[in-house]
Amino acid sequence: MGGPKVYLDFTEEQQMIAQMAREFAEREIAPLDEDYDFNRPLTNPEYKEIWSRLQPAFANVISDMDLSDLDFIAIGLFVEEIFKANPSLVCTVGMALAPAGMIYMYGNEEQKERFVPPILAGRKIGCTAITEPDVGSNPAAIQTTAVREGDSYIVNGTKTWISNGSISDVVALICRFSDGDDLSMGTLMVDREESPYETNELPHIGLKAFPTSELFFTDCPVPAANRLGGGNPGRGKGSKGLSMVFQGFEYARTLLALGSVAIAQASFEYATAYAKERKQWGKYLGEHQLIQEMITDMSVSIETARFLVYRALSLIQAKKRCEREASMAKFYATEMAVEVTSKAIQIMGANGLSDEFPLERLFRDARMLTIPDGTTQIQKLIVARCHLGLGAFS
Amino acid sequence: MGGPKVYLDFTEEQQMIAQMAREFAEREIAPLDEDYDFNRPLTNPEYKEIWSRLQPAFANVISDMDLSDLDFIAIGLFVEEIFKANPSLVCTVGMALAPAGMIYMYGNEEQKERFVPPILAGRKIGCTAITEPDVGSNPAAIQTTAVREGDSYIVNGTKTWISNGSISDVVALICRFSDGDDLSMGTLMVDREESPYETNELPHIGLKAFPTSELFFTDCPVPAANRLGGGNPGRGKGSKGLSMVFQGFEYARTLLALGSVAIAQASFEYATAYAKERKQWGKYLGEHQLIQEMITDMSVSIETARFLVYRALSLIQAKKRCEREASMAKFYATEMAVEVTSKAIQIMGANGLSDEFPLERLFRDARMLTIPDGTTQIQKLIVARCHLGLGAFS
Amino acid sequence: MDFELDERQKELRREFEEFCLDEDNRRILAELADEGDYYNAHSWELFKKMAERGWISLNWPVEYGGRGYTPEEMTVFHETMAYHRMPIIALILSSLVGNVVAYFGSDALKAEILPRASAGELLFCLLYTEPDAGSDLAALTTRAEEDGDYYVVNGTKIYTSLGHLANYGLLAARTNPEAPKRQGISLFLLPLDSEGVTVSPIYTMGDGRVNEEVFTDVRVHRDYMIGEKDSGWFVLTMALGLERGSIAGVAAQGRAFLDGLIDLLRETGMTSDPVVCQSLAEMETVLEVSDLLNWNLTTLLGKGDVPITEAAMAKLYSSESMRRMGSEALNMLGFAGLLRRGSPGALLEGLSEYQYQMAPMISIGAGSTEIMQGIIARTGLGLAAKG
Amino acid sequence: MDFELDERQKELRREFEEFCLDEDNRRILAELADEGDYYNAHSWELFKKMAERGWISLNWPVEYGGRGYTPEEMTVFHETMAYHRMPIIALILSSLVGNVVAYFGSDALKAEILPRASAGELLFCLLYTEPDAGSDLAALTTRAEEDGDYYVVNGTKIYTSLGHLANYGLLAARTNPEAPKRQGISLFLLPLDSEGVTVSPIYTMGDGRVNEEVFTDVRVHRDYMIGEKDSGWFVLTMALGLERGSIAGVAAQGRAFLDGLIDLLRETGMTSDPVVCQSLAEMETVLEVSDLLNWNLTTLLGKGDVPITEAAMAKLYSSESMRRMGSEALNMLGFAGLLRRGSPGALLEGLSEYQYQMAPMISIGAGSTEIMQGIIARTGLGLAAKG
Repeated sequence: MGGPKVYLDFTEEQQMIAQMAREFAEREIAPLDEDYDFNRPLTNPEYKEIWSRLQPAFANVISDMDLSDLDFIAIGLFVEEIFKANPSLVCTVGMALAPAGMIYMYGNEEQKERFVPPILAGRKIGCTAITEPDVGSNPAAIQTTAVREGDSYIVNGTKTWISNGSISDVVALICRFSDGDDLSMGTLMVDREESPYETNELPHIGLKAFPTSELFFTDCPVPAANRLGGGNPGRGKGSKGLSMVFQGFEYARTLLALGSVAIAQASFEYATAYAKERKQWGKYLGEHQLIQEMITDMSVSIETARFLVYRALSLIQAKKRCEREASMAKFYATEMAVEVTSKAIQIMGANGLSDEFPLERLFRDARMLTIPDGTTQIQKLIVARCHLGLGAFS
Repeated sequence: MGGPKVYLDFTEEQQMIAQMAREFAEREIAPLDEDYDFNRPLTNPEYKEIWSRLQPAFANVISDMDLSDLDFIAIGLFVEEIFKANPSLVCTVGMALAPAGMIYMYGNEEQKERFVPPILAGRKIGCTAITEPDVGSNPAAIQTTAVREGDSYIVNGTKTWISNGSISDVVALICRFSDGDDLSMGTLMVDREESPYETNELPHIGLKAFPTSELFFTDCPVPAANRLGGGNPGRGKGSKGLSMVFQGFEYARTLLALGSVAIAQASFEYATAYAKERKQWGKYLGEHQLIQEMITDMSVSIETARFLVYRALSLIQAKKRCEREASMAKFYATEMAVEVTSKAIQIMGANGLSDEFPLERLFRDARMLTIPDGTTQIQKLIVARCHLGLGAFS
Repeated sequence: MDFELDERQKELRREFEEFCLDEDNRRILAELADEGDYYNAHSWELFKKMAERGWISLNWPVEYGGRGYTPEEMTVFHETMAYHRMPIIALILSSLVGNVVAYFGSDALKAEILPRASAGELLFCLLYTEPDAGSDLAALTTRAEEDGDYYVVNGTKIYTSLGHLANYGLLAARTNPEAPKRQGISLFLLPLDSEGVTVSPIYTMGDGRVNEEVFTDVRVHRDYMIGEKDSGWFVLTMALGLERGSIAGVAAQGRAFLDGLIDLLRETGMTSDPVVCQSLAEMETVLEVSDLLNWNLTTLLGKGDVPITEAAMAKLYSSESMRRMGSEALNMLGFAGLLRRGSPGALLEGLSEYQYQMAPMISIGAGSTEIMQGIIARTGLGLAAKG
Repeated sequence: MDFELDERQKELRREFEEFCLDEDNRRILAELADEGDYYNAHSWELFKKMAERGWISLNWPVEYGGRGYTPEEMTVFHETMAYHRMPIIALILSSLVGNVVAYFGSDALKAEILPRASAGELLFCLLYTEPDAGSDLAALTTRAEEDGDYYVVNGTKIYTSLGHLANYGLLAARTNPEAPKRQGISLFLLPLDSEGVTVSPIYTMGDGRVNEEVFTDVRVHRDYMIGEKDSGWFVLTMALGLERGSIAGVAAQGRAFLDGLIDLLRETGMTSDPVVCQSLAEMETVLEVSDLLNWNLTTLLGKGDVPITEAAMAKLYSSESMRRMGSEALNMLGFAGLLRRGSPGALLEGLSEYQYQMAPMISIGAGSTEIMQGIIARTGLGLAAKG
């Protein structure tokens, strides 16, 4: 009792943005299905081609949003709508652009000038590399090193489960610096052209167009000027690196939860329309009580997850920490989407399994989101820890 | 694959026993509801009165069972049927008689003669005391002591959650002996008349007629001759005490699972009959798909739990250990009964909550069985440990 | 998007909390709890005190002595009372009946009822449910036959909270057996001391008392009719709407239970068990979701919407959450969790045992889970009527 | 009560296992798995080897070259094959169609089909499901109109396993559109090289291939009719009964998956996590229950019963168990569990990723969970037809 309250009381402006996003998705994203195969990882040139098609319309929509006062609720509504149209693609675009945001927040003027425009224009595909093979998602234990040598850092290490890794042109690399007295953790922008690295694609169950890769850095030289938010070298012990990552997690988890809501909503809409059109045993599917029960459960589940997501977004909007709320939204919404897409398949029977209908893809896509940035079990431990005020991990 | 297989292929003789038990329950147990209040703990005189009413008919049924070759399957069928009629009473009777079985198996001739006939005749109410306040159900950590002084043991300690404790005349007390070199654990038969002890009743959520109590022993003298299976004093280090208790657990867990099946079955039968008789929104409840789904789920749950129970019983029958199978049956069946009785209430609506219908009682009774002899969580760890071949507790 | 109580709401909460934490009131509460029934509990002493503060008529129209509280403020009231387990069933019923009388009653009835109701001098009960009608209110068979200025009532109502204490019952009876099921029903505020009324107890899970009322040729004056003849269904629907704000109480009680449970688990060191932590995180989350649903509902009520689907969702979700919480808690607590209040070793003052039994009552009372599913399917999703 | 395999059954299991563990066969299996589709996989090489051993006709009547295996022995066969993930869909279909032909086929058809089918020279598919009929077989609209000694078939069938490889399809078509729905259906064994048959692929979850068959004026001789005209529903029901023994394969595949999962968790030290242990115990238990249901079913089949309810229960329970297992396993395994066979770091040879997708297929194929619930409600519990 007495916790923060939120209700889905979107402003007219926010609702307008949702409407624009819906139209954008219908007009620009949906037709891409005819020209591209989203059942395998996009290639670097394909991405650039698609982005060049989408970018003008996207810029147009974006220009209507007042970015001077970033409205995370509006962004949420926007993402939810476009996510429904093509989850794989939106993930790919989102992760490609993400490093621009990081540079925008933590970079210096020169870095912003060098990296942000090509990323936003889609001339360079970005990715963010945190996870390592033996470390999982715990950023404090990262082992990739950047050792200072003259004007460069020499990078060594392996990253895995890196979204967009194989098609990336530039990596926001979370690593451990060794730079005189400064042994802090932070972020280094690695441009593949000047600092070559190897990648390897990892085929997975869902979001198949969205590349997931291993990254290998072997004595890879990166200009020292590419270090983000380094401030005054040698004084960076308490650098912002780690807290940058943690706050990034909160936002990332909320976005994963939002994506799950969108996937569930898409499957719900499809299955409900199907149930209203299709007859079995002499009446419409939607007239059968069992089907009604499934649909009702689905709608309650989606709606409740959406509340958790927008509550977390409203805290982000208010510049408050939301570790607990983001973790809650993450595990609740991602598990919800697994259940809801599964029920949607059940409603459609064998048609639910066929790749001529979108549900089997949504079911596989939903499953992808329960894992990254901490599994369900880990999110629950975070929630418990926040509430108990003690370390469930210790 | 390749594990032990069982199927519910009862012999004609076993089926006959089930039929006799059903008739016995209808003719002898059901009418007791008119004369006794089973919503509060039975008193010692009430129990004796009831048992003197039941005993002749019971002896009659039992005499038709061939006890020379104890058939645990038949006993299971018998218990399942009478349990359905009055779970509290059957628990009370069962626990009152249980010490007789222990003495029968592990006692010497003199002990059998002294204790078994009065217990079976209902002149003495038995109870078995294992659990202690700070120890839970782990028999290896028992702290109640019996120190040898001349021809007696002096007993000190507290037992809790003891079934029938408050109405007991004789206790099978699991304690730690201190008898010269012999520091083993074992069982002492304590007769309340010659060795007075105090008790305290603990009111609880279900099985309300079935007493549950604390027992207090303060310098309580007990004849040394009352020690069970002591063999040659001073040589008893490897005494059978602990293994007696563990094998007892397997049987006890299976019986708790069986009781859960009976409770669930009773609630299922009642709710199904109700659904076939009662109309709502213009048709019989049982014609509504949602109600059908609940009833179907209930039947599958009960049936599957029954399989697990009789499989464990068949292993006991074959004199095999069944730690894994008993724990599996225990957690599956007790949780099943909680779910099934809850659904039964849901089918009956407000009538399910009224004490004028049996379902609210069955719901509360079902809940009692998830806890004793190890909670659901503990049973699962036992199953995992058995399967993994390693200590999940360590 | 809003996410804090505003200053006035916080101020109100402090006022309500002060009452709940008052030492004397805590003592009365503890005595009441010792009697066993939280769910339908009534304390005249606490009820009078609440009446003195004007809490019975908080959301009545101002012209009838109400304070015109907004839905948001009512939610703050219900959350606070429920969190501290104040017995407010009598208050809810008085408030509800008072509102119905204020909107639909005759002037004579208003004069007879409203001042005494808001002063806490009267108790009311709802005479809706019948043995053979259950959740299907439209199927009710209690008759009220016109006889001059009077109606003659015959029939039986069951599962009535406070029926044995109430002065008046809000009665739904069939006044036109020829009309389609929903169109022949009228509402009365029946004085329960009328000749021909027999009240007998029914005990429910958790040893709460509800009642059965049998009406044999009970004569009630037409002034006691609420609204027009045969318009009962409409008034009932409106009355059900007035109950919606109290749904928030369910989650608040759950929150109080969870807070107590966590303190207990922390004391016993069980919070280091990851299995327990997983379970606590789930409880925490379903409560949070319930809160969000309740506040969404409250906001819509505040805008003057008729949020039928949202209310059904909040009711369904909160009550299912309670069921899970009660059950999970017992699994954690072992045998001691099963002990009744008053037993040596009972945990959380017996609440763990009680919470578990309360869950099915909440799930079935005021529209069962299945009914709520039906409402969402029809109203929210446009699916055909349940068949 | 019985609870061990008898000596002959153990002997059979050894024989079947030997085949599954044969090095050459493992190699073929691995190559097949690399192609991606376990569920509808077919290997001519393994199929021929099985045929040589007489496994296609294990439970055919002896007079047609069958070995007259009992249901118990068939269950041992299916469990063993499934545990080792041998592709036996072709075998199941050949065995089923062979039995149907043996019982109901014309002499000409028996002579044409049975020797070659048991020798593993033919493949079959089932042409039941239609785009607009789904699970409701009685609603099928494919027509077969009499024309002299021939029938002329028009219509579409979908979701046909092996349809692109099969020589014959067991076709259900409407021969009497006037009769009540279930009474106007006949069965044919349609040669798929007939003129007017078009087969096209449909890909399902897990990249398995099923097919759509369109029939345009396909002429089939009356000798290819199975059973009497318009008696198709009866034959279909019998044929469904013959499939029941293979339900045991589901749990056996689950068992193989769990065994592999536990080995993996043990290697990584995760079995010391109590949350993981709880989950493993649940998986272990649902598998055990599936086994018990399967063996109960088998026993009843062995006694000559028609255990419709028991079969529905076994199907429903096994497939729901698979769903839970697949999902729980992914929660334990993290990202690596999502990787496909062939990807660096994929776990359990990609089975964790595959198992999860297979679950809905099992749950929907051969009668969905909802259909099974309906069968239990009607046949087992005497509740009215689903409405």
